[in-house]
Amino acid sequence: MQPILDGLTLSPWEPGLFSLAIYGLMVLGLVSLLLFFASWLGEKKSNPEKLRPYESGIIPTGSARLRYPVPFFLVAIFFLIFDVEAAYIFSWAISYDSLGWAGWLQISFFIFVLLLGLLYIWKKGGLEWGPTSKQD
Amino acid sequence: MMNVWTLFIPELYCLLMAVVFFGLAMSARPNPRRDYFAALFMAGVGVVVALACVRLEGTLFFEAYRVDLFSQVFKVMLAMGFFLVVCLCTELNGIEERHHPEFYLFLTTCTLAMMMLVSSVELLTIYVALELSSYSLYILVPLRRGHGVDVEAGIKYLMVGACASAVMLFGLSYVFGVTHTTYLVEIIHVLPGVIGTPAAIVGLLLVLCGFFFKLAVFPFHFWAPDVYQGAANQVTAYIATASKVAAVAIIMRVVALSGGSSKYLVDMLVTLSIASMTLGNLVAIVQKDMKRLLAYSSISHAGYVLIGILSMSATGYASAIFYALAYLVMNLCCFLVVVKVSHDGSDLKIAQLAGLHRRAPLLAMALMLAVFGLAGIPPTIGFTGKFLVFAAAMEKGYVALVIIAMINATISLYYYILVVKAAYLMEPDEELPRLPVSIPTKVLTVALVTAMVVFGVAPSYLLEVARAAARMLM
Amino acid sequence: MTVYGAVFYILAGVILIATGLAITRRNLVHSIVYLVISFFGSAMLYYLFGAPLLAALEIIIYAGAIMVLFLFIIMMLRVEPSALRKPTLRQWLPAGVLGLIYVAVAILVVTTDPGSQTILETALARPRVFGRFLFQRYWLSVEIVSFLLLIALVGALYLGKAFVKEGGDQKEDQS
Amino acid sequence: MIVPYSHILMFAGILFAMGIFCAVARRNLIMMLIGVEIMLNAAGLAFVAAALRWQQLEGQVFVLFIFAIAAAEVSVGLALIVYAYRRTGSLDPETYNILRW
Repeated sequence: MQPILDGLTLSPWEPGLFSLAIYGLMVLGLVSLLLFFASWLGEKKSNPEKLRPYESGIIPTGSARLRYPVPFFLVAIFFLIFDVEAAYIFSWAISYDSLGWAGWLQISFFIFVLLLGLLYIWKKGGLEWGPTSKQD
Repeated sequence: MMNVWTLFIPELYCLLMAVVFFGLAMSARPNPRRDYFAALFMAGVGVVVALACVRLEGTLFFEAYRVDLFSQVFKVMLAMGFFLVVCLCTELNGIEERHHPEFYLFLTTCTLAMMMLVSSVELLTIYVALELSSYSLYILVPLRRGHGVDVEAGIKYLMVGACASAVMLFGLSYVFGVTHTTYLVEIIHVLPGVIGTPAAIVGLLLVLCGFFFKLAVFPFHFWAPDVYQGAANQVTAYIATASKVAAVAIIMRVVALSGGSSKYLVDMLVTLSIASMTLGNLVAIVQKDMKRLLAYSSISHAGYVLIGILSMSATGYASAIFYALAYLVMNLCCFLVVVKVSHDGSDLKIAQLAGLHRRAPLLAMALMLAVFGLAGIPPTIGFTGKFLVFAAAMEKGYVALVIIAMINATISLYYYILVVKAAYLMEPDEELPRLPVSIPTKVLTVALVTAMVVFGVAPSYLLEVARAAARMLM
Repeated sequence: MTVYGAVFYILAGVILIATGLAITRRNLVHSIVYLVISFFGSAMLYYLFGAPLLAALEIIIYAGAIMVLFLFIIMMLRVEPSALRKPTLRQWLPAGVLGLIYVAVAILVVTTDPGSQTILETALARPRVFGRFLFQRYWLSVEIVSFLLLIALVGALYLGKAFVKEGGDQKEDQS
Repeated sequence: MIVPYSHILMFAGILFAMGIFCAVARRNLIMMLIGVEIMLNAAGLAFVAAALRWQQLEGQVFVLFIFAIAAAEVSVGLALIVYAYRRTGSLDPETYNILRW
């Protein structure tokens, strides 16, 4: 039915055992480290008095966790979205030579839409934070 | 190469519209009049473009995208739905003025996505197009000017929608795992061989869940009342009409995959259809808010459409297409009245309709006809639609189902009559001024009413088109 | 059982345990940490199943960006563990029953399907091949996704700005 | 040779059920969103396994799109949750009952 694309299937190559093992060890190490930290932080016997932050003997008012300013939260969201866009651009970039001009046009449109988005948040003040932005 | 892009013209036109609205959204100064007229003009041209492309046929993008009569008919319906919803936006008071371009932008992207949805014949494209349309709607709902209700509705919509789409995705992974292809054309060939295996059935049902969410069929219906009430009136009109039409189209495509050979699937669809009809109708009776009532009525109508689809015959599909069109026209007519009566953009209680026949006789008449159409009373298009759907089911021998559906239609008559009673027989507590109805609104109302009656009495032309479109599925 | 099989079972166990812990923790921060473990494990499974590019992207996007965003929001909203009510039996039960029914159906589905007994052979999708396949076959979907992300961007900005306006958090928004 | 396809499906199924459980039982908006992420991840694993079973790339391409959908969902969802939290001061879905079911 659909045109057959030559060679566009999985290659008969086994996952490299050595690199997999190294990678696995690293991840397992990280996992156990995180597990250890999580249990270490979570199961400690504690009472409110012990958990209270030390502020030179003065009883703290309010929570120690300060609320982040809003623009930072927006920037985190923008980062996530552009991160995903980068993943697509990366997929194109590793095979750009075999995709030719058609691929170039496709990714150009993709990047154009991405730039539109960037322009929009710029124009609407999504990138401005701090007290300096007094205009309009 | 040139004719490849001609096939894509309606979508390209929508894309152009989206870019224009994006440009308008960038401009510093809000200007609702300019936005409205730009939207009206471009949406009107969009209908013309979609009509002009109705005879095109061909495939695009490695066969992932098929342009045929089926898809083009639905594209015309979507373009019409979009245009009519834009017509209702003369007083877009439910949304802040500086967000009007964004409102139109989201409507346009949603229409674009649904146009792609009805044309896609490949699972990945279907899924991505469905998500684009869903996300446009998720953001449209909380765009309403501060009520507090809109955020809640937006959250419920997003949460239920995200769960439904995840369930659907898992079903897709089963379907792909069983059939090793994502092209519907090939799945049709492979699936009958494996339809007996539980994995294929479970996969197909899970996939349908995602679409049932869009159509608000029984287990995924509970977002509908809240979203209908919480969203701005025009957004609700769009969700209730255009998005339902697209959902019907895609459910037909997926159900047609099974080739009518699976007993389980039919049983399941029958159950869901009965559950939706009954639940929607029974709960609608106690509603006080007009939009909530329409929401429950849409749940029951989803049940009726399913009857046509589960017949899995050319007649059944044709009747479902006809029913979708009828539903689009009738519901838009109802929402026209809702939007015009509550012109400050607030929710409309049924009691607020009192005295409508003196405040705005034309609107009252339109409301009565639309509501009778929804109930399925003869001279309207709604009766013809129900008749065709039931006839298709009888042909296949689902007598019990048709009887239950008829009982349901009778129950529904009760609450539809309540609406008409409010508009015609009840008097408001204090005297309310006449509603100003502008000339374009009058023209629009008359056009909708004429369409409802004329196509109700003489449906043969539309039915021919629907039959021809349905043949494309088989 | 080959060494790859052993790797799979170990990873599956780690992922299931980590996810199970994540969904039962009352402290959201702990949940996120366990989920990061789960996603790291999933990335290794992707690698094992011959998708190295996806493995890398899973870590970059899921563990690196999505989970960090969750953490960010949890800290920003100051969701204290005590603020979360312990779910009552009434809430657990339906979900538990639902999950059990689902698992039963899934096991039934899997065990009765003769095709699913196929032993998977190792293979690899080279990133180059993957990219070529993506952009030759599915470029329409890629463009649709670009629009989806644009919509998400515009929507998030709208909601974020509305947030600022509602709270009057730090600066006055123009209106 | 790795393992039978059915084992991977079973594993993905259990993971998916955990996601459903998290989305339904935890009465917290953020946990509901996390539950959906777990469900999407399970679907992704099932797709890659299916791709390996048939030696076809479509399954892997699907996963890349799942990433994008997940990102869009998280950004819109979290922005909405933050917005709602500012209005109501609560993450418990039970408090969102102005609109009655």
